[in-house]
Amino acid sequence: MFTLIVFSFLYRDNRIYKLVEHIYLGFAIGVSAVMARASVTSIAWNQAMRGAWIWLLPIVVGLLFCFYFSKKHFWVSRIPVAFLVGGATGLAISGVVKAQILDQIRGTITLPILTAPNPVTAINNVLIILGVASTLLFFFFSRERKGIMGQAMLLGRIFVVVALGAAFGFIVMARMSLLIGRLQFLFKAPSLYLLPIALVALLVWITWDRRKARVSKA
Amino acid sequence: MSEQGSFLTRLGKMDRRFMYVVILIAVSIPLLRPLALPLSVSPETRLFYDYVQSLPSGASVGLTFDCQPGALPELYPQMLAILQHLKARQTRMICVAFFAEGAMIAHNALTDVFGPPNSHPNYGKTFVNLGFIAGGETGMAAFAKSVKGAAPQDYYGNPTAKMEVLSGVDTAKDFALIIEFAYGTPGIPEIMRQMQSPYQVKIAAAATALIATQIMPYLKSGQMVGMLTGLRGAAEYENLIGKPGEAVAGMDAQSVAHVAIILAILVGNVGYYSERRKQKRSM
Amino acid sequence: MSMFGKRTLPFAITFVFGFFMVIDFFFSTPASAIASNVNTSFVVVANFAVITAVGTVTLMHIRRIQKKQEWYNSLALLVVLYLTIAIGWSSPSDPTYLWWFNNLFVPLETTVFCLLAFYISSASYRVFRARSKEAALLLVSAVLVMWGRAPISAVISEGFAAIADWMMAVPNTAGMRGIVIGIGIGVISIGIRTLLGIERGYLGGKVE
Amino acid sequence: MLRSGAGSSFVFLTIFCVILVAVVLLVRRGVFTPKIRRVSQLDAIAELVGRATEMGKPIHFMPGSGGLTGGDIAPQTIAGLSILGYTSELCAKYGSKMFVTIRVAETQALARDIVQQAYLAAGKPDAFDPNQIIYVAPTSQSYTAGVLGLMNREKIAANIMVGAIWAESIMFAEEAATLGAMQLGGTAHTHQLPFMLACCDYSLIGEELFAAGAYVSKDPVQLAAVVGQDMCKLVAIALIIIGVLATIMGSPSLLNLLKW
Repeated sequence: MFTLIVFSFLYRDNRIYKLVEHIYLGFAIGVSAVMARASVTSIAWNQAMRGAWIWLLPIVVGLLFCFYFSKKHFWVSRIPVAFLVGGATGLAISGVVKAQILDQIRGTITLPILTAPNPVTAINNVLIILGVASTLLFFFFSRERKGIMGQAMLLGRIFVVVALGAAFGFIVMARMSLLIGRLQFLFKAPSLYLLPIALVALLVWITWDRRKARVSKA
Repeated sequence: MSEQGSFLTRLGKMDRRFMYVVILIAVSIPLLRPLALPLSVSPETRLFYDYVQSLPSGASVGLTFDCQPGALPELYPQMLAILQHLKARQTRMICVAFFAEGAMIAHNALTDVFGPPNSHPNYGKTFVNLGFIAGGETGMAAFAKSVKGAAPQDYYGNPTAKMEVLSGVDTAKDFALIIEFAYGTPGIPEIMRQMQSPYQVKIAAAATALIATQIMPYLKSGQMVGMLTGLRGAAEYENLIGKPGEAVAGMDAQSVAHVAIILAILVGNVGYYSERRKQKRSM
Repeated sequence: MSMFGKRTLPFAITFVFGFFMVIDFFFSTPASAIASNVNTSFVVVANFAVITAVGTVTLMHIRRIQKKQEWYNSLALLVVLYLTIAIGWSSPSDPTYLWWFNNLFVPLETTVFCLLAFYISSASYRVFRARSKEAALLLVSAVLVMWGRAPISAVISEGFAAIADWMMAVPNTAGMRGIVIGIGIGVISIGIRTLLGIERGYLGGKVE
Repeated sequence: MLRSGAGSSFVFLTIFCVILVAVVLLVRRGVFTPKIRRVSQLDAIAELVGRATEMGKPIHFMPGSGGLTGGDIAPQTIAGLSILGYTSELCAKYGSKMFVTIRVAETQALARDIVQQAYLAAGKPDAFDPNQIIYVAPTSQSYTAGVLGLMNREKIAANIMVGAIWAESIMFAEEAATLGAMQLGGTAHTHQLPFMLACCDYSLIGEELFAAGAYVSKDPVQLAAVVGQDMCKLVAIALIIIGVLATIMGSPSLLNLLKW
């Protein structure tokens, strides 16, 4: 039933959708609060209760978020934020080197060219290497896009566009599966019996809406 | 001539809502009346299947349920197919989630394959649901470093320290394979950084089609042993393990939807060009 | 004190923990045992942010109810919010909560997500016009992959799937890999800017 | 003790750090001034804000739907937030309405801080309203549902979404397009980039997002880091070229180094 109400948003924003939306938001926030509580208890609280008092420390730091609501001492809430930013940044810059840079480079240079099993693979591999290098050039900020550099950047741009186009096509597939899953659910009893009723209701509403629009225009 | 022109131009300016109706109908028809189109198996799926097939019984397989309910139309059929396959292969299944909702999704999937997990005789012996570990990538790092430390209790509140299924499983190194149900972040890049590269554990991805493009390079570079792609991957896997299910049924609808969108793009372009031509002529 | 507390202290915290995580990532030191706990602490601290979420949402909707601006919507939101918390408070594997979650929350999530299918179809229709050479390129590669990946194309020729696979294996791998390496370098750059305090935008802008 | 398999990353991280810090120091000493090409997408922010102000309609800003934990998320969020600072300063200057929607709670405090500081910097601290920063909902879908509703009711004229963005991208882009809003999108999530490129008027692709904060700040020290970023890319390209040549000649030494 909610499915159909949400679908009705596609036609136009409406009151029932608004209500469902609010209920939904309430839900989602509630669920996250429940999860957060469970996680804090199982990780920190239980251990602290077992005598590992040090675990009270993150709890205290976390509680500093309460200062968000204080006009005067708002800055205190920067402390947990700074803690999170520091940790995440540290992890990010150290993890990213291998997985996102070195391994990708390694994957590129191990592509066989002279030792490729057939010429087609060799050409493909040369293309990939060219593509990676020119895409990197495309992201240069300290050079204008002119001259030979500009040509290379253009090639990079082409690779970027084609790659993203292909990705787009690929993603359409994913999105359609979602709709398919939902419809498979709708076509099963008991939702199937609700469908005609809902469709009629929707049609009535649309007709009414159109008429109202026409009247107001006139 | 002018009439045709205006028709074509109108095609280019069609209300988007009309598009919605077309898509809805296009997808519905094959669902109600399957066309039974043939389906080939893509190499990534084949790699995935072969790797699981080669696991000895009793091998520890980690399953990370990193998704939200929104991904279920694609991932749930994959989960069922993979769990059934692992069950048949008699491996250990260690389920964990780095998405809050993943723990419950794991619970649901295990329930569909084994019946209510917590009362199942083999629970804690051959499979376990460790529940949700918060913190995204940091959570992954903690889990990789110490499995039982990051999850002192399982999803149902049982202590994990002495569980049979976890005996000998201390760090990410001790897994024969980790299957990541990938949907967003934390997902494949994070698991690569926190588990694969520091601990050299084998990773297989069961991903939404969307994620698949992003993680293709990891498969090419050999960091991943296989990949299932979206609903299609699920359908192929269902065929490989000989249990065609909902995913296979959905593939026809997929075909029709793709065709509908391609047609829409063509129509849009025809409309656009006829409008442009008209503008040129009037100039 | 005020300057120190407001500016320097948060920055120092960022730097110390950032540096600590980098060192721990590369070296196993006596501090590594602590590192894993610090790691877990991030999780705990992040969870507390829920306080600001629930707090601001509650305040906002109480205000709306007071102003009688569509008070029923706001009331519904707050009731559902606190009911969910109340039911799930004892344990998230509580059966009532599970029912609540599976039968109300999950369907809503999937439904909103599948709106995507509609949006994507209208987007393809709207934006995929061959306005320029670049747009044409984007369009052609998208259509080739879409067609090749639809199982129906195999009925006509296996070749389409091969084209789609080639598109994914060669230009897509190349372009994406370039983008991924670029992002990696970008992450390092912004990360170092953050740790060294060059990029201070995240701590409340430039002025004090 | 160095962890196994981490050697190469440590060496290269050190190299990258040294390059970045060196460039920054040189600029700070005044040895040279960094020059950056124009990034038209970022210049467009002023246009977006101006147009919205003329129309008297609000601007929607989304600093991504990511938080501050997790590897490549936090940097994107930080990048998004630095653009938020710039945008809200413009908004304060022109007196345009703007609202920021938040998905992950821990960014809320930051976003509020930044917007408030921006209004202060523009000399209009009284125009700041904490209710401009709206926490919507925690999951991607509920957030989307909430923001779609908000966009519709507020009749936005501009939509800026920069940061870690998932499936929201296309829905927001489509809805905003229907409302006739101009859009700037930017993310480092490769799977969302196609939509950004196709559906938004302006898009920041991958790395451009991380350079954006420095670009809009016009601060030479920050720009220096962007120049350093380019040099790191040169190192990467050099590695690829040398590596390919070495592989052709059958020498695995570079490969082994990368594996170390």
